[in-house]
Order: sequence, then C-alpha cells, then structure tokens
Amino acid sequence: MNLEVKLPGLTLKNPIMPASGCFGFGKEYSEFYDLSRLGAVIMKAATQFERFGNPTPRVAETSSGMLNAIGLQNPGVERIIANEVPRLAAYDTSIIANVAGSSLEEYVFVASAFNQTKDVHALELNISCPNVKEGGIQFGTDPEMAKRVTSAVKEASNLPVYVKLSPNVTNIVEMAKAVEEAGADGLSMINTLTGMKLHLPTGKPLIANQTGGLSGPAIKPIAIRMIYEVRQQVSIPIIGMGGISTAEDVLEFLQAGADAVAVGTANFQNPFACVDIIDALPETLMNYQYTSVQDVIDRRGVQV
Amino acid sequence: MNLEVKLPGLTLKNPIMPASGCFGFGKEYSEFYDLSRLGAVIMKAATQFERFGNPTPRVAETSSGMLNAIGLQNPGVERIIANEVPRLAAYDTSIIANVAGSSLEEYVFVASAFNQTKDVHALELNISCPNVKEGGIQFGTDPEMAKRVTSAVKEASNLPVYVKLSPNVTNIVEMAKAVEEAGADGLSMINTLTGMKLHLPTGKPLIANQTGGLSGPAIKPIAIRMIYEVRQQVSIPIIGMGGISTAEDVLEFLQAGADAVAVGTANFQNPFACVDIIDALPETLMNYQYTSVQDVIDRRGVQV
Amino acid sequence: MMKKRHEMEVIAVDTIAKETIEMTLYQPEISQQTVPGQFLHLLVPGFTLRRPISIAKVNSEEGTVTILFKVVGGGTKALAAYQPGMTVDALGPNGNGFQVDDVQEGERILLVGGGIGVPPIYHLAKRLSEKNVELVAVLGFQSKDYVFYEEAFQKIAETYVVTNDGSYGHQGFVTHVFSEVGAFDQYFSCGPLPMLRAVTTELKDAAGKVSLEERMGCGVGACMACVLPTVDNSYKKICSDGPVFSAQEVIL
Amino acid sequence: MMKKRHEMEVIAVDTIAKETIEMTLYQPEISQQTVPGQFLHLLVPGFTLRRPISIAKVNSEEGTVTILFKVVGGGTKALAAYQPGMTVDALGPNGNGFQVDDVQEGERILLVGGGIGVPPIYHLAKRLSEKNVELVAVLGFQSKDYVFYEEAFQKIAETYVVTNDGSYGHQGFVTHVFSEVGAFDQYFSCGPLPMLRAVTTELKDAAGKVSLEERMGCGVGACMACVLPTVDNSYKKICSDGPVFSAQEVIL
Ligand SMILES: Cc1cc2nc3c(=O)[nH]c(=O)nc-3n(C[C@H](O)[C@H](O)[C@H](O)COP(=O)(O)OP(=O)(O)OC[C@H]3O[C@@H](n4cnc5c(N)ncnc54)[C@H](O)[C@@H]3O)c2cc1C
Ligand SMILES: Cc1cc2nc3c(=O)[nH]c(=O)nc-3n(C[C@H](O)[C@H](O)[C@H](O)COP(=O)(O)OP(=O)(O)OC[C@H]3O[C@@H](n4cnc5c(N)ncnc54)[C@H](O)[C@@H]3O)c2cc1C
Ligand SMILES: Cc1cc2nc3c(=O)[nH]c(=O)nc-3n(C[C@H](O)[C@H](O)[C@H](O)COP(=O)(O)O)c2cc1C
Ligand SMILES: Cc1cc2nc3c(=O)[nH]c(=O)nc-3n(C[C@H](O)[C@H](O)[C@H](O)COP(=O)(O)O)c2cc1C
Ligand code: FES
Ligand code: FES
Repeated sequence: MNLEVKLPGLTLKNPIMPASGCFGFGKEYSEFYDLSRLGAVIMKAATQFERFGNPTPRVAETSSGMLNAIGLQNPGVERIIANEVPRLAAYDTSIIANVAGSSLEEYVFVASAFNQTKDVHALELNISCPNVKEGGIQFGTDPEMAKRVTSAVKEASNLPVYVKLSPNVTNIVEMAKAVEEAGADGLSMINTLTGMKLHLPTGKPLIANQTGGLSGPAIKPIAIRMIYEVRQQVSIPIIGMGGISTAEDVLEFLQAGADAVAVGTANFQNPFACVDIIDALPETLMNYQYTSVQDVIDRRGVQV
Repeated sequence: MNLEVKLPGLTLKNPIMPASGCFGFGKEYSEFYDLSRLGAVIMKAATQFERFGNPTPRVAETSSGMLNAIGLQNPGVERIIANEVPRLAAYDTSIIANVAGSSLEEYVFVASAFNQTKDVHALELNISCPNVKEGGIQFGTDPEMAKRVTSAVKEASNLPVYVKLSPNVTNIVEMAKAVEEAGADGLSMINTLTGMKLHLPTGKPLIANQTGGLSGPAIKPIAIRMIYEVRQQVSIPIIGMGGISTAEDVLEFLQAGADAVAVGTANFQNPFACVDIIDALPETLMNYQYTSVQDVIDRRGVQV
Repeated sequence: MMKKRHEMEVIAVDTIAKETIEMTLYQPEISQQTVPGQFLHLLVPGFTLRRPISIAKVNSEEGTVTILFKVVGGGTKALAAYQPGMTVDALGPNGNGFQVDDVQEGERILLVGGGIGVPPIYHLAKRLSEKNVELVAVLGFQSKDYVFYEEAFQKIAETYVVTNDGSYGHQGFVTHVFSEVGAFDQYFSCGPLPMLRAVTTELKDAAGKVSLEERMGCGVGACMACVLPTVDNSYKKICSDGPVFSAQEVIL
Repeated sequence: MMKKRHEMEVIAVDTIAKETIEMTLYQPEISQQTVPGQFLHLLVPGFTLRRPISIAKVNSEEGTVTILFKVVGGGTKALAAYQPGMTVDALGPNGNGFQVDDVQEGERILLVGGGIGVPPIYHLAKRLSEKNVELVAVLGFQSKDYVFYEEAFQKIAETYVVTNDGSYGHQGFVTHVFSEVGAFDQYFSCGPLPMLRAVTTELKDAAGKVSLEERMGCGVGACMACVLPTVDNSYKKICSDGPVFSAQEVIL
C-alpha cells in the first residue's frame, strides 16, 4: 500500500516520525532498528547555546500519560549541526529540526544556523515548550507574539517552517490562523499540556520544575479536537501528535485533519513503536476501506 | 479521625461529594448506599426550563477518561426544587445546586429560584459547561463575562456561590481572580477539557455533538496544576475535582490547594466510589502523618 | 435491599462462533433474580467505563449466569481472555427486561434476534417455553460462521435462520422471512438498530417489545448518557427504564 | 546486533523479606550477557513508563535471570502478582554496570548495599568471588523484617548487617560500621541516595564506584530525564552512561 505523503519540503515514504524530544537525535533508537524505515525524524530541540536543562526529577508518570520538564537540554545548534545531523543524514529519511529559544533573536539565530546544512529538510518551530521560563511560553499563547516569531523565522530561514502549537490556550484556531497568516508552511500540534503531580509524603510537586508537560494517550482526545477544529479553518498541512501509540490512532489523526503524525511518549513504552505502527498501517487502512494514506486525507469531510 | 471541613455555607462531615452531572439527583446511587455518608451532594445542572439535551451518542471512552456531551438535560429548576431537593433533603448531608444557563438572565433566574428552598446550602455556578452552544462557554473563558455573571448571581442569591471554572483557558489564575473580585465565595475546579474522538469506520466524531468534555484520571495532572496555581494567588476556598478515584487522589488535591473535593467519573466505574474513598481516607491521611483533613489544609505550603 | 457490586467467578469460557464468546459465571443471587433482557454491567480492568452485556441464560440451581458477547473492541477482547477461576466485577441484573405477564396461554409469539441480540432472546424463549405458548424464532446473522444457538432454539421454537450473505439458512435480513412465519399475537426483538428499525416498521401494527442499545456512562440511570426520545415528547433511559421498551412507545 | 525487546517467562516468584519479591525469569541471552549493575526495563501493562529493576543474579547455564524488588507503588505491586508461566516484556540488559577489570588479585574490596540496592551488589560479589580477592560486605536494611541475602553473602564475604532501628545486626547506618571493616583497596556501593551521599563523603579519599537511581523516561538514553551533573561541569545519563559511576566523577 502507498503510504507516501508530500508536504512542503518533505516527501515522506510514510507519515510516521518520532516526536521531538522523545527520540534524542536518533542514536539510541538506531540500536533497535534501521532509521531509514521512518518517514522522517524530528530532532530534539536546538537552542543557540548548550543548555543543561532543569534539575531532576524531570519526569513523572500519570494515568495513561506522563509529565516531563526536561528543560530543552541540548548541546546547542552548532554542535547539533556538526555532530548529530551528519549521523542522521546517513539514513534514508527526512530530517526536521526543532527550533527553540527564549527570545525572538534566539529563534532567528537557531533557525538561520540550519541554513548551513543541506541535510535538514524542514524546521519545527517550537513556540510552545511549557518548560522554559524566560518567555518561550508567551510566544505560544499570544497570537501576536506567535505571528512575530513566525515571520522572523520565515525570513531568516530558507527551509519550510512548521509551527508547533501549544494546547494551553483558550482558542487554538486563533493561534493557528495567526501563524498561517505570518507565513507558516505547516503546523505541528499538539505540544504537551501543562500539568503537575505532587509527591504525597512531602506535599510538594514531584517534578523539580514543579509543572511539567503532559503527554501520552491521556491527551489524545484534546489533540484530536484541536486538529479537527483547526482543519476546518486553516489550510496549511498539519503534523499531528499527542498520545499516538497504534496504527488506529494514526488513522484517527489523519481523519481529524493531520497530514502526517509524530509519535512521542509511545517510544518509551515500546522502542519499536514507530516501526510497529508503520508495519500495521497498511492493514489498518485496508480494514477501514482506505487504499492509501493520501486516500484518507482526500476523503475527509473538509478538504485541505 | 476528624474529616470535617467548614466552607462558606457548608459544614461538611467529610470533604467528599459527588460531582455535578455524575450522580443525577442522588436517587440511583441511594440504592447502593446511604447518602447521609456523603459530605455533600452536588446536583445535576439546573436550567430555567426543562432541557432534553444533545442527541446520542453522548459519551465515548478514552484512555483513562471519557468524553461526555449530555447537554445539560434536566427537568428545569422549578421541578428540581419541587421533586428532587425534598428527596435529597431527607438525608443528613449538604446540598449544592449546580446553576447553568445560556444567558445572564437565565443564570440569575435559576440562582434566585433556589432562594425559595431552605434545603439547598450553596450554589455551584457552572460557567464552564462546554456542551452548551448558545453562549454558556464564553462566560467560562472570558474574565469580564465571568465577573459579570458572578456579580449578578451573587446579587440575586442569598446562598454562597462557588464558581466552577473551565480548564479550557490560557490563564486559569486570571479567571479565578476575576470571579474572586466579583464576590465569589469559593471556586469549583476543574470542569471538563474539550475533546473529541472519531468513529474510525465513518471518520466522523463519535459523539453526536462532535466535541465532548474530557473527564477522569487522564485530566488529574491538569486539575492539580490549576488548583496549585490558583491557590498561590487566590484565597477563597476551592472544591477540587478532575479524575479523583482514590483517597490518595483526595490527599493530592488537598495538598495542591483544594478544601474539599468532588468525585465524578469514578462513580460510573464504581458506584461505591465516594463511600469507598471516605472509608479509606483516615488511614491514608494517617499513613502520611496527617491528623485530620484540616491538618492537611493547614500544613500546605501556602496558607489560605 | 441495597444494590451490590458482585464478584462473579468465571466457570467456563468458550468460543461458540466466529468472534463470539460464551462465558458462564457463578453468582447465585443474580441467577435467581434475573428477568430476560436484563444486563450485567461489567468492569474490565484498564477501561474507564463498564461494558453492558445481556444475560443469555441462567441456571438458578447451579447458581450460574451465562453471557454471550462478540469481540468488537478492547474491552470484549480483554474479557474473552479470561480464564476459569478468575473473577469479573459486575453490577446487575440492571435494567428492565421483557415483561411476559401479559402473554396469555395459547398465544403464538414471534421472537426476532439479530447477531449479538440473539442471546437475550434465547433467555426469553426459555422463559416463555415454560408457559403454554407457541414460539417462532427468526435469527439473523452476518454469515454462516457467526451462527450460534440454532439447535437450542429448535428445541423450543419453530426456528428460521437468516444470514446476510446467504451462506446459511435463508438469505437476506430477518424481515425477509416474516411472510413465512404466519400470524402471531405479539413479538419480541433484540438486535442492531437498523434491524430493529426494519422490524418495527414491518410490524408496525403488531404489539411488540424491543430491546435497545446505547453507549452508556453509569449504566444505572444517573448520567443521562443513554436517553431515547419517546412518542409522548419525553424521554426514557435505556439503562434503567429499558433496555426493553414497547415498540409503540419509543422513536428509533 | 540490534537491541531487542524480550518476552521473559516467569519461573518463580517468592516473597523473601517484608515487601520484597524475588523473581526468576527465563531469558538465556540476557543471562549470558549481563554485567553486575545492569538493569532490566520492565513493561507493566496499564502503566505508561517502564520500571527499571537491577539484575540480582544470573544463571547462564539454566538461562535464568533473577531480580529483586520492593513493592512500593502500583507497578511493583502488579509485578509482584505475576505467576509462573506468565511473561514479562523487558528491555535489557540496560546501562553500564560495575567494571571489575581494574580489580587486582589479592585486593580487599568493600561492598556497601542498602535496602533494594543490595541485589546488584550481590551480583557483583558473586562475580568478584570468581577472582582471587577478599570481600567485605556491609548491608543496611530498615529493620529485621527487611533483611535478605545475608547467608548468601556470608558464603563469599565477611558480612556486616546493619538495621536502622537495631532490630537485627548492628544499629544505625551502613557508615557506622566502616570503622570495623578495616582497610580496603576499592569500594562499590548501591542504595538510596542519602546512603550514597553518606558513603561517598565518609570514603571520599577511597577509590569507589556507586550505582545511582533516577526517575526515567526512555531508559535508553534518548529523553534526558535521568541526567546527573558531573564534576567536569557536564552531565551523564544514569540509564545509559550509568547507573554505575566513579564516586569521584559525579555530584550527588
Ligand atoms: C443493554 C445492552 C446489552 C448488550 N448486550 C450485549 C450482549 O449480550 N453481547 C454483546 O456482544 N454485546 C452486547 N452489547 C454491546 C456491548 O456492550 C458492546 O459490544 C461492548 O461494550 C463493546 O466493548 P468493547 O470494549 O469491546 O468495544 P469498544 O468499541 O472499544 O468500546 C468503547 C466504548 O463504547 C461502548 N460501546 C461500543 N459498542 C457499543 C454498543 N453496541 N452498545 C453500547 N455500548 C457500546 C463500550 O461499552 C465502551 O464504553 C450490549 C449493549 C447494551 C447497551
Ligand atoms: C537503575 C535502577 C535500578 C533499580 N533497581 C531496583 C531493584 O533492583 N529493586 C527495586 O526494588 N527497585 C529498583 N529500582 C527502583 C524501582 O525502579 C522503583 O522502585 C519502581 O520503579 C517503582 O515503581 P512503582 O510503580 O512500584 O512505584 P510508583 O511510585 O508508583 O512509580 C511511579 C513512577 O516513578 C518511578 N519511580 C518510583 N520510584 C523510583 C525510584 N526509586 N527510582 C526510579 N524510578 C522510580 C517509577 O518507575 C514510575 O515511573 C531501581 C531504579 C533504578 C533507576
Ligand atoms: C520527554 C519529552 C521531551 C520533549 N521534548 C520536546 C522538545 O524538545 N521539543 C518539542 O517541540 N516537543 C517536545 N516534547 C513534546 C513532544 O514532541 C510531543 O509534542 C508531545 O509529547 C505529545 O506527543 P506524545 O503524546 O506522543 O508524546 C517532548 C515530550 C516529551 C515526553
Ligand atoms: C456525564 C457527565 C456529566 C456532567 N455534567 C455536569 C453538569 O451538569 N454540570 C457541571 O458543572 N459539571 C458536569 N460535569 C463535570 C463534572 O462535574 C466534573 O467537573 C468533571 O467530570 C471532572 O471530574 P471527574 O474527572 O471526577 O469526572 C459532568 C461530567 C460528566 C462525566
Ligand atoms: S448510562 Fe447513565 S443514565 Fe443510562
Ligand atoms: S531515561 Fe531517558 S535518557 Fe535516561
């Protein structure tokens, strides 16, 4: 079955990619399977300088989900381009760089840095990381700020830009429209919902950062709703994510309005999550009378 | 162990009450146990006129949660006061009326109707029901609207008013502060998060209303985070809810900032959920070195 | 007497047709109280909501209750993997079943069951067979592989089996053999909604009772998830007013 | 060779001390490859994250791997209820264990284990006992009810047992008996963080290796959940660089 999808800057052999931050730079999971099987790889967030991230504990388990507050730990964009991108480029897959920052200038710096390499095919502009205190969060919840950073990054970069939206907003459609207007080539949604878990013996937050981002199957209904709502009003493509762990989940995201999907938390439970889903996808689509991934996209209620 | 808590208008023998909409008017669960065991009962939403609610299917299951779009089906406030309140009043428990509406006038009408009876002890002002299309939702997501409806209801009612907040907002603290300023006696949080599930064979939303409210353990980390955030900045009491199904969950809500709690979805899985929690609470508190419910409240980081 | 949660012990689990599991559970109280058409509301660990499954047979002497279910999703799949000796947490018997008080001696009764709607109709057939009445059963299945309980029915009723694809018995829908069954005094039916719509339309002048399904929250009448509009411009709750209703009373 | 997910068959489950379960699993590959200090990353159905549990013993001839765990929360509680014949989904052996290449013949080695940190120390002790070295083990437990593996250690090491409340062996913390153990060449330790802090502080001039714990996401080095600052102003990942580190290298 034909699983191919074409998105701005990306021709994906299948619509499945690991989500940013849940797959490092691919090295660890390349010990489990051949990364060439993936539609694309979204790398861990890149910032201008090396970041050590938040104190530990950084994760906590919740019902059908988990909280994380890694705090964008990464070696900095230059070392990512020097050390990580070349290793990933050896695989027959697309590479998407996740761009983070605490200021407009940092976003622009990181985005333009990726102009240096031919091996990165698109940017995912992370305006929604809830674990950065310096201001990252405002970009993701204020439509005007989101517009500004999107325009600035579009101007600085010669790659297609997928803006990653935060679900922690009253009106997701407004955010999506704002970045579409600002020239985004696509959307990526959703990032994590801000949550908290307490450590009962102390009554204090279990995660050192106090709050963390909620991911996993628990948030899937919220992701589906937001993607569905946005798809009615916005026409740029959507990379969907939030709780995907089976091929049925992928179908639901495609039907809701996504054009490709990312798998995050599920990798932790099953290191083969992405390839298991890729393997199961043809039969799943067939069971529901679809002939290809593009067929699902073409046949959903509202056409893109 | 002393489980009592005192809130405006309410002296609760324990902090456990069934959440609005998950317990009807108590009749069905009174066939499982004596309702006098409950700290209070929060009744199903009341509107001015009888409402038949949304088409079915009205519920869908999700990972560690469920979606519902009942659509405020209820016999109307007058019949609730005539038929339901007297039956509930026969039990030795407090009664909280959940007040809903699609306009400011309807909220005021329903709230003042409850002045007729001596058997209702407080109002829960439901400005957050995501399943009413006519405008109910704006009250819950716009601080100015929330203020207006709170003031109007406070003026019309001679009962303490707990305003039930929607989690579908960018800034929950802003909402909480707005209704506190408007004279709310307490907060009730959180209502459901707007979500969706698709029916794979058709690719259409499974719930007839398309979207539904997500409840259950899946949303607990979001409830805890919001209550914790609000508790830092707002001093009126909070009735906490969202995914509670065990006595440990209750402790977590109390530690986060709640002064009493409501149990919703858990009743469906276990009709004895509320009394099972009440039975387990003393030992649970003891295990964590607390001497009473009030002790948990007194010893949390930020004092009310 | 207060309602309870029951821990029912699994006595036997058998696959009796394609994707169709028959499970026998031990619970004397329920085995003695049940009216045909009532259901158990089963907790499957790992799932938020309970699963409503009709009671297909009871044996009040041995204290057992038999259910039949089709494996359609995660909950029924998990249930199908249960082994004898394990226990299932159940509420029940829930709802109002088929009332047979007004069935008179000598009446000819038409029973119409479709797919997984067959089991409660079997329970009813057994109960009616204790009365001096004549039973005609029309049982519809997707295809031959899905057929079950045909012999059991044949012992107590004149039985017609219909399959959608004609791979067994008559071909078509249950309504296709109504012309052959002859006159009857009342009918009872349970099956998927499209079938019930066809049956009640076809038999709109006959006295009949139908058992309905809807997605449930509480299963006990408290949450309003499972309402159904009625002809008097009101509503009924399938879980507690039903699942069995007079065909004339409800709007399908 | 690519890494795998293993379905390990449960061979035996025993409660060997208060809240302490010993579980033997069949998996020849792992039984042959494991270095002491490495862990299995176990999937418990119904829980999002895998549970890291150290390997306590291997029997490469029988192809078995033994783990020991304390029942502390939902995951370990569920695991404790497993029956022989069931299978556990495991990744492993994960991480870098205790390197013993630099242990010379004739050395005197101090082993310090606390609570559920005792099992990997036992695995190490067994491995070291194959070399010609002298072993001293200090094992700390909460109280008498929690003590396990004392006899097994006595066979291969001079063994001191310490309980917090003095209900068995020496009273106090493991560090309280350090004065009695005499000189040693290097030490290896595993246990709760406060214990490791006390041990490394007390023995700050000695060469030593410690095994650490942190809450994990992936358990394979990809998510950065489990990082630990190092003295060179950098960091290490406990799941993949560790869990065993040189006591001098990391900041506890
Ligand atoms: C009164 C009543 C009696 C029933 N009796 C039987 C029976 O005897 N045998 C049998 O095989 N089935 C019966 N059903 C249908 C049965 O409840 C569903 O097939 C079952 O709940 C599916 O669960 P699942 O986890 O396998 O499927 P999933 O689709 O994964 O279930 C997801 C959710 O949808 C609900 N759901 C899915 N299908 C239905 C349905 N048709 N009706 C109501 N809820 C549904 C589930 O309960 C669950 O909450 C009955 C339904 C009702 C309302
Ligand atoms: C490398 C390593 C080796 C370990 N070896 C053992 C062992 O041999 N025997 C043993 O009994 N325990 C061991 N632990 C601790 C063990 O992982 C936890 O006790 C267990 O995960 C608790 O799970 P739970 O569901 O019972 O508890 P819960 O508290 O309900 O678990 C909730 C979440 O917190 C995590 N968590 C809780 N406590 C710890 C902890 N101390 N360390 C890391 N994560 C934790 C869980 O993995 C889970 O993700 C080890 C931990 C690590 C990091
Ligand atoms: C441990 C962890 C780290 C993450 N780091 C990033 C990140 O660096 N950049 C980013 O845009 N999203 C990050 N995310 C969010 C995921 O990419 C994804 O949007 C989210 O987890 C929802 O998908 P899931 O439910 O499949 O995990 C992270 C998520 C997790 C769980
Ligand atoms: C079926 C159902 C009906 C509900 N109806 C109401 C309602 O009428 N009024 C209201 O304020 N909240 C209503 N709620 C929200 C609950 O009171 C509660 O805020 C929410 O479900 C979170 O708690 P839980 O996770 O314990 O269910 C309803 C929830 C459910 C599941
Ligand atoms: S399922 Fe709750 S009222 Fe019927
Ligand atoms: S747990 Fe993911 S890097 Fe260690």
